[in-house]
Amino acid sequence: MTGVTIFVGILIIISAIFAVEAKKMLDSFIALSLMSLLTVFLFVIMKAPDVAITEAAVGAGLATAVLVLALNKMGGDSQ
Amino acid sequence: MVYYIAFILIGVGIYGFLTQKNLFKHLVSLTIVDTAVNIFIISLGYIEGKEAPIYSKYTPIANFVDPLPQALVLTAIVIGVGTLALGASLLIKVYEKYGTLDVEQIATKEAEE
Amino acid sequence: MRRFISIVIVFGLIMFFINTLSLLPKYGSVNISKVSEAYIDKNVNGNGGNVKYNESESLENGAANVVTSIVVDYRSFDTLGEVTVLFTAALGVSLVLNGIRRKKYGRRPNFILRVSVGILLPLIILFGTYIFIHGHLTPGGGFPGGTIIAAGILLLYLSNEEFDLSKTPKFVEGISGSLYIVTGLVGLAIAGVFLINFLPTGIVGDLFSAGIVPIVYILIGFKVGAELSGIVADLHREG
Amino acid sequence: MSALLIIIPLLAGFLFIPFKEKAKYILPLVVITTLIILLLLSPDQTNAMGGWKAPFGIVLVLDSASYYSLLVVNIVFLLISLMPQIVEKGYSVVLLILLASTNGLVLTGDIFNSFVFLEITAVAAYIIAFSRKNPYGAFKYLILGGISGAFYLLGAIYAYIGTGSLNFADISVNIKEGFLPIVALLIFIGIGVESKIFPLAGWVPDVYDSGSPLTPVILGTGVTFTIMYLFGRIFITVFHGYFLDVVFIFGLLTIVLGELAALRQNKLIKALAFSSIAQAGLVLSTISLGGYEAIKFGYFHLLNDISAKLVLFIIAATIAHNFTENKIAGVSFSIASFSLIGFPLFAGFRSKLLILQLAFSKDNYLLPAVVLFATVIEAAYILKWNIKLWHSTNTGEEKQKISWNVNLILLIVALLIIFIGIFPDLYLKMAQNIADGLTNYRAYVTNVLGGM
Repeated sequence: MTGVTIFVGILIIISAIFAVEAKKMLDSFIALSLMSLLTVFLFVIMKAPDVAITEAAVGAGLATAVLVLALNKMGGDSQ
Repeated sequence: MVYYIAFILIGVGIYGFLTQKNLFKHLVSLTIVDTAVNIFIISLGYIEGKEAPIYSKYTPIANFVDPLPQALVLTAIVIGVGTLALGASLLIKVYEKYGTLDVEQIATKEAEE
Repeated sequence: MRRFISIVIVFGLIMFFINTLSLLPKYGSVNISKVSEAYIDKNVNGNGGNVKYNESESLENGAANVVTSIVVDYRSFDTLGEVTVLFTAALGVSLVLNGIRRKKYGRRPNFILRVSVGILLPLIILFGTYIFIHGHLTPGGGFPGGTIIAAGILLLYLSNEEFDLSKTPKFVEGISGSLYIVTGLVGLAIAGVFLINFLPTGIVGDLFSAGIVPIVYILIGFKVGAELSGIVADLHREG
Repeated sequence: MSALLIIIPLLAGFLFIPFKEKAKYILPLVVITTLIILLLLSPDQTNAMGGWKAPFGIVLVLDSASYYSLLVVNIVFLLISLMPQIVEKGYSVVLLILLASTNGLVLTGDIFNSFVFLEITAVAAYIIAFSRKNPYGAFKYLILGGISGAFYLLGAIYAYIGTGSLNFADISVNIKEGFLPIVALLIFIGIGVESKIFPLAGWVPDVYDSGSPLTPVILGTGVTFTIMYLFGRIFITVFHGYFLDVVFIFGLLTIVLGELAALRQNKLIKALAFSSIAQAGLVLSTISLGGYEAIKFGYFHLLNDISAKLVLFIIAATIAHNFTENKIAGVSFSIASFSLIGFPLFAGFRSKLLILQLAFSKDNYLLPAVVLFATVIEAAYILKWNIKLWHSTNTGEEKQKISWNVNLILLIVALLIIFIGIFPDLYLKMAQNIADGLTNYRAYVTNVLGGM
């Protein structure tokens, strides 16, 4: 299990770095969503199903939706 | 192990906050820091070989990881999304007022006023 | 230059945290704290211990999901605060975005989206409801359940440009939030303690068990669903 | 029963959310109700929420410190609720929530619960910071507050690992060796943003200059007091004065930099915002001198500061054009500003004098030097602003009138400042009670955990 944990962890860090450094906002949000999804996986490995399901619904789903809606209101990725 | 992941993620979040000029990225960094803290807290409750803290057919008697950190993280996640939504709506207003989300451009516009 | 200084700061921060590792227990071999021990054995008031699924009866807390029993019973006051954070945030979103008019989309929503939402929406709502009704037995509960319902509402917004909830979320969240507090106040009236679990707790694992826990979690589900739907609705106006 | 102080405003907030415009009528009633309940309660009681006893559940602790802090905070809210003109449309519900959360923050005896209330306070504060179209300041505040909140949470979780519980009393007794410095540092960063300490106070001037008088008034008085109470509760009652040396240094830096920045401002409200930072630094560094007297005088000065700031911020945000047309407000402003400098006969003089005497008696010359330096700078810009405002001939285009009830309240507070300057006993008694409650570790622990 440790191998999987490390692999997921590295993926999380990579997607976080991508979310921070991405040039386009939408890419950044997608990377953030990906990070959340991978975190869900990590939570499942660590035997926290309650947290995992909440993170999946809230962190990966709704948070991204909120960000994208806000971005849409500013006229997309133009800036 | 997971500790290191959480610490590096906190670092990535703070780094993004310090270097990025787009305000949206600040919000993204904040979310990353929140997630990192959540991972850290959950990892502090994990015990190898034990099960998820739910009494069920498969675990009829207690053989559980620490449930309290999980309860705390549940709270923290919801607080995080509340802050995120409020931040996003503030950003819409920032964009409406200044026409940009770049920190430096906003600073020059502020100075002009 | 800025980048370099930031890297130095971040590096220092990470080093600080890594230094604290010597104090922390090794990953995977944490000791369960005395508080969690009591929560798991449902033994805070000293008459629990050795809980067994489908057998133990009338414990101080009857929720099979220990995390739920902490969130909605042992540390219910935190959850009230947490719901309030979300409530305040939703209120803030509506205050901040106040005055933005709703604009119509330039083009009509996709046909596939419209049709599939009609099929999916009842399922999504049903799933969300299932999750928060079974919060005390299975993983999940009011927060994810409410969020799933809010996601359904978001789909409705995306598929139907005429759709508007207007003030419904505000009423639902106001009423469910008040009922949460009223549940607590009933405990205050009966036993003199706010938020006390005053109903019989039943057998661990039954649907009708755990006293006020499922009731409160359903209220939280409605409240969270309404709050997040409110946030989505406010953010979606104008489009 | 102390839970009612949190529940009633919260319930009112929930009920009035669909009609948030109407909530302004209920706000004064709710605040008066909480004040009456508070006066009916007797100090020295703990309430276990849900009936779960101390280290397991959440307890609300009402001792002399929290009792008098609640009194101060609720009176501040009462004064603000009696001035509905300064509350923006629809913001009364936010104030109700803020009242609930500040009361909760003062009452709670649990570190994670205090994090939750801190977040409610913070979210309400972000909204208030936005008040009149000030999104950028509010956003900056939100990001800083969010990150510091994460640090607070980390501190709480380290305390949990080091103690096995989240209860303040339990942490103060049972924390394992080595955890204290980490927890203290993380918590200090965690409340650094709200308590306006030096490297984390950058948001203050942007936020206070929101254009609405509500923002600086509520954040600079009620919320500041609550956070300072929380600081005392954690660093004095829980950590027994550990880490205060570091806070002292940061406090001094905050004073110096805050005053220097205030001098350079050409906008009154920004100058006052920096002055507010500096005063927070002074309070923190006084408390950090250590010992009962220091804590007492620190809170005494805090009380003086928030009384003065209440008057100054309202006037600065509404009629800061000239005083010749608003003589009563002008007089109140001058009184409050003289108190801020520490002019003899005004309240601020009393507290600064006591602080200086105390520092000398402890052979600490650093604090007096900094305080005197700060006072000179403060006098310079306060006098400059007084002269400017009394002699300004520029009537300006926007003539804002100040209504009679605001004027009356400002005058009452100003008279109170003079009264305290002559008979300081009223405030000193309060500060003494707060210091009593904070320093009486043993009573706190037995109160919460029962006989140990």
